[in-house]
Amino acid sequence: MAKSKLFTMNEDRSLYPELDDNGKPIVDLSSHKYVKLWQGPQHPGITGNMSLELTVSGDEIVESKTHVGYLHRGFEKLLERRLFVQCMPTSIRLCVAEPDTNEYVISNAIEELGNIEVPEMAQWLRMLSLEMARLQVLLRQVPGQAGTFALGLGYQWGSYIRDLILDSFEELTGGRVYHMYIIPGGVRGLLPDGFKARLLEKLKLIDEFIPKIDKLIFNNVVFESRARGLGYIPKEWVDEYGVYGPAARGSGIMRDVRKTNPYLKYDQLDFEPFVTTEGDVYARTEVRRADLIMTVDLIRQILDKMPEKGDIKAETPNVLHWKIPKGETYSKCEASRGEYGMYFVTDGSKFPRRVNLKGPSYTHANALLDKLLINANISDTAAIMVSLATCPPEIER
Amino acid sequence: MEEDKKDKFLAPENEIRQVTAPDGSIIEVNPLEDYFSQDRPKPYKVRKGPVEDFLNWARAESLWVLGFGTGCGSIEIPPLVTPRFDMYRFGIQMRATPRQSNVFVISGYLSVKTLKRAIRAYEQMPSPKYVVGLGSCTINGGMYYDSYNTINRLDHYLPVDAYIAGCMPRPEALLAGFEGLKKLIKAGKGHKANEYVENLDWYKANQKKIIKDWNMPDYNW
Amino acid sequence: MDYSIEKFLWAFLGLFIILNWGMLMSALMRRIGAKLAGRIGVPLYQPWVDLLKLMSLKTWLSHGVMYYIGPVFRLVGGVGMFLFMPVIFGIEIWSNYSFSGDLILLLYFQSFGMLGMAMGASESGSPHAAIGISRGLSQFAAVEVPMTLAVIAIAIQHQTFSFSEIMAAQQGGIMNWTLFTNPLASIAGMLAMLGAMSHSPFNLVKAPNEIPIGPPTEYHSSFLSVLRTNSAILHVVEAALFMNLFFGGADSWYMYIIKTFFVYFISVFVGMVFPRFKIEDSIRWFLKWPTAIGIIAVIVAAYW
Amino acid sequence: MQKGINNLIEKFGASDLEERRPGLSFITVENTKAVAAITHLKDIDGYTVLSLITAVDWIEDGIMQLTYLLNNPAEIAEIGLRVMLERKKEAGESMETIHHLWPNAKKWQQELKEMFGINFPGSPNINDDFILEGWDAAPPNRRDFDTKKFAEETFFPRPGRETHDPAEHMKKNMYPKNPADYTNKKYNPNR
Repeated sequence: MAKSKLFTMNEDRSLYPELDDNGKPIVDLSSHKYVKLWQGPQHPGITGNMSLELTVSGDEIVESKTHVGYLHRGFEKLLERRLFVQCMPTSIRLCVAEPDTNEYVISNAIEELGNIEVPEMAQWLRMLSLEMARLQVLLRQVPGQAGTFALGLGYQWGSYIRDLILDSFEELTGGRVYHMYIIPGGVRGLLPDGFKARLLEKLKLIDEFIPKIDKLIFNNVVFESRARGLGYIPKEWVDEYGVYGPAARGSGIMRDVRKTNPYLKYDQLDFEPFVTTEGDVYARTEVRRADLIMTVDLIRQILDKMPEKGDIKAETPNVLHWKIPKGETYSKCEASRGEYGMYFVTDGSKFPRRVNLKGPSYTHANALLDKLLINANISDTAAIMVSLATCPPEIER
Repeated sequence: MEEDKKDKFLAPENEIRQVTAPDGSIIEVNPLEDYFSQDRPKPYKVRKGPVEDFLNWARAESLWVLGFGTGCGSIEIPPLVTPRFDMYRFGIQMRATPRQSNVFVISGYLSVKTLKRAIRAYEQMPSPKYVVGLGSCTINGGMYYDSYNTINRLDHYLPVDAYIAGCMPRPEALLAGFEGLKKLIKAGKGHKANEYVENLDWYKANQKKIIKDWNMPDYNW
Repeated sequence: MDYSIEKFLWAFLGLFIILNWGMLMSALMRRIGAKLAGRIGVPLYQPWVDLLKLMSLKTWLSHGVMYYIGPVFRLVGGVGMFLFMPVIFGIEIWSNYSFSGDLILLLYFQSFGMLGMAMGASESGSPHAAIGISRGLSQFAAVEVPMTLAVIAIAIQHQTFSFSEIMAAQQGGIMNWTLFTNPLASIAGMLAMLGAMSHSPFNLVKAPNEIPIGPPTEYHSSFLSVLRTNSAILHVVEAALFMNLFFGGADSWYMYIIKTFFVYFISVFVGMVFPRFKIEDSIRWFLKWPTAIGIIAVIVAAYW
Repeated sequence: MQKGINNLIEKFGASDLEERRPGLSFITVENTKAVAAITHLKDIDGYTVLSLITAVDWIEDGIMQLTYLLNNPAEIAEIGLRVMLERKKEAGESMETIHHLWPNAKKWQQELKEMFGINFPGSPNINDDFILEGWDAAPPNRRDFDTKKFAEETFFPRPGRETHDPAEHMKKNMYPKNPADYTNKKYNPNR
C-alpha cells in the first residue's frame, strides 16, 4: 500500500494546466510546455478501435480524454427494426471478445418478458458456454497484461490455448467467434459425443499453463516493479465511478453477479471469487489469474454436475409472430470484465421497443480511465487500459 | 454559410493561430496549409519487364499490414500472429505506422467516424499499396445494411484489391485472402493505388457526401 | 595507416559480409524468438526481401533536408564503427583502419549515429518521434556511464587504447579473456551492452505499443531501407565491439560469426523474458548497479 | 429494498410500482421530484451505484421516458426510476442533471443529448460530440428517425440485396397451397 501513494492521482494540480469553468484543461500548445498526443484509433497499444487524447509533458500525462464512437453501428436503433429472433445474430456482435454474454442477456430478457421457463439442461449448457467464453477471454487477458509491457511471450502461449478452446466452441456450436448457441427459450444443441473428454483434455493444458505464466509474469521482477502501484483505484471509487468485476475485486470490493445475484445454476456450484485489496494493475492481474483457475474449476464442476439428458429448449411461440406484452426489464450477467446488463423494453409488438446495453467498459473507459491516466507515464496507458479490460464496442454500441 | 460550417468543425489545434517564436517575433500558423501538402497526387509510373517482375515478387513476399483494427474482424488478427496460424512464415508482418505499411486490412464495418481516419491512414501509406476488405460488412453492409452510421460498400470510398467474405472470416480465410493478394501483385495487377489517384474526384465526392465535417486537406500525405 | 585502394576494397568486402551476416542474424533471432513462442517464424531470406521491397516503394514525401540526411548520419555511425575496429585479429587485410586510439573514436561513433537520427527524426514533425528521441538520448547518456567506466578499466588494465593490443593481450586460451582477467569491468560492460543493443527491457526508443514506433515513425521506403541496413551492420558491429573487449576477439571469420552471434544472442535472450522498463526506471537502473560495478572496476584496475 | 420503495412512495409520490423479479423494481416519479428522489436513494437508502441512464421514446403517447437504474450492492436490490417527460416534436426535452452525484452520469447525459436530443442544462461538456461526429440529421435514436431510409439515401447499397419479410417469405415458399397451415404450426427444435 505504501507504494501506491506515489500514484494516488491526488487533486493537487499545481503542476498541471488549469481547468476552465467546464472542467476542460486550458492547454496552451504554443507555450512549448505540452505536447498533444493522440493514441489511437490507429495505435497498437489501444484495445480495439478507440482513441485517447493525451496532453503530455515529457513522458508524463497531464490530461487525458477518451474518444469513442469509432465502432458505433447504431445497434439500439437496429434492434428496434428486428424481430425478437432476428435480434440474436445482430446483438451478439455487440462485443466481439466475449459474444456469449450478449446472447445470454438478450435471451434472458426476452424469456423474462415473454414468461418462458428455460429447461434445466439448457441452463447447464448455457452456463458451460458462458464459462468457456470467459475462459477464452482470460487466456488472452492475463498474459496480455504483460504484453502491454512488451512481454509478448505469454500472450503467444495463451493465444494458442485459446484457439483450442475456440475449437471446442466450433464443435459445440459450429461457430468459431460468434456462436449464437444460447437462443430465446434454451440452447441450440446438446453436447456432441466425446465433447466432455476432449474439453477436459484441453483444460489440463491450462493447468500446465498457469505455472508457466507464474514463472514468466508474476515472478518477473520488471513486471512487478512496473505493475505495482500503477493505476491505483481506491476502494471509495468503486461505487462512485461504477467499477465492476475484476477491477472492483482488485480494490477489495466483492462485485460478482454470479455470487450476488445467482443466475442460471450458479447457486449449485462451489466457488469463491478472489478478492484482494491493493487496487493496482498487479492486483487486477492477480484477480484475473485467480479467475482463470476458478473458471477451469467451474467448467469441471459443470461437466460433472450436468445432467446427461434433458430438454434443451422450452416451447416458444412461432418466432415470426412472437409478440411480447408491454414491459421492461434489466437482465444482467457476469462477463469477464464485470457486470454486463441489458435494459430491454417491449411494447406488445413483434419488435423490441428499446434495447440499451450497458457494459462495464462504459464507466471504466469514460470517467475512470481519464482520471487514472493523469500522472501516469505514456508507457503505462496500454497497461492501465488493458487492466480495466476496455472493450470499445460496448461503450458506443 | 460554407465558411461557417467549416469553422464549426475545425479542431482547435487546426485553427489559424499566432505563435511567438523563440526570438520574440510573432508568426501566424495555419496548420492546415503548413502541415499538409495541398498538391494533387500524381500516379506513379507502372513499369514492365523482368526487373519489375522481380520487384513485384519482393512486394508480394513482404506484405506489411497496418495494425489498425477498424471493426470486429480485428479479433481474428491476433490468432494470425500467434502459434496456431503464424502468418510471419508467409512474409506477412504487422506494422505500427501507416508510413511503413503496404496493406490496409479494413477489418469489418467502417463507421463514418472511422472511415475518416481510415482515409487519412490510407493516403499516408506509400504506393504501391493494397486494401483488403474483410467480412461481408465491407462488401454490401452485411449485418448493418440499414445502419445509419456504417458504410455499405467500401469500394466507393477506397480502392479495394481483395475482399475476404464471411462474418467474420476465419484466420484460414484471411491467409487464403493474402495468398490471393500475393498472386495479384505477382501478376502485376496490384496498382489500385493509381486508380484511386486517377479517379480522385469521384472518390472524394463519395467520401465528402458522408463525412460532413471535412476538416482535413483533400489529400494528405 | 595504409590508404591504398586495395585496403579500401578489403574493408568494403568486410562491410558487405557483415551486412549480410547481420541480416541473416536478425532473421535467425526472429526465428529463435518464434520457436520460443511456438511459432515457425519468418523465412531466413525475409530481411533481404523486405529491403528490396522498401527500395522499390515510391518516395514523394519531404520533411526538409535533415529528414533526408538523418538516416545517412545513422548509417555513417554504423559504418564508422566498423571501419575503425579490426575485424579479425592478426590478419593484416582484415584490420581495417584501426590505429592506436581507435577505442576512443569508436565510443564517439556510437553516439554519432544516434545524434544524426535525432536531428532527422525531429525534422519529421511527429510527436512520437520527438518523444522517442528524447528517450533514446537520455537512455544513451545513462548507458554511456558504465560503458565508459568499463572501457577505462580495461584500458588501465592493458595500458592501451588500441583494439589490436587489447585483443593481442587476450590471445592464448580462454583464461586470458578480459571476462576472466577483469570480471568486474566485464560485468559492467555487458550490462551496458544490454542498453546499447536496445532490446527489451531497454527498447524504449521504438516501443511499438507506446509510441509507434518512435523516431522512424515517418520514415518509409528507401529511408527505412537505409535505416534497416544500418541496424543490420550496427548489431554485428556492437556485438563485435564487446567481443573484442571481453571475449578475446576473433582470429577467423568462423570465430567472428560464432562469437558475434552469441554476444548478440545474450541481449535478445534477456529481451525475450523481460518486459520493457519505463524511461525513469531504465536510467535509474543504469546509474545504479552497472555504474557502481564500473567504478569499482576502475579502482581495482588502478590500484591492484 | 422495500424501505427504499416505501420512501419513494411516501416522500416523493412515486406511482406505478412494478416488481419485475425479486430485487428489481420499476417505479415512476414525477420529473420535478426525480433528482431529489435519486439523491435520497443514494445518500440514505444505500443505492450507491448508478447502473445506467437511458431513454425510451413513446412517440404514440407523446412521452419521452427517462430511466435511471440504481443499484444497492449491500441489499442486492435494483430500482429503475422512470421519469416521464413531455415529448416534443423536434428534439429538445429538458431534464435536471445529476452529474454532481456520479461523475460518470455526465457521459450518459452527453449520450442522451446526442442520441435522443434530451438536454441536461448544466451538465459539463453536454454539447460536445460523444459518439457521432459531424452529425446534422435528427437525433438517431428517436422513433421518427428512419435508419433504413437514411442508410439507403446516404450510403451506396450494393444492388442485388433483397430483404424479405420472413413471415411472408416463408408463407409463400413453404405453404404455397394453404397459407393458413403456417400460422397454426409452432416452432419446435426438439422435433
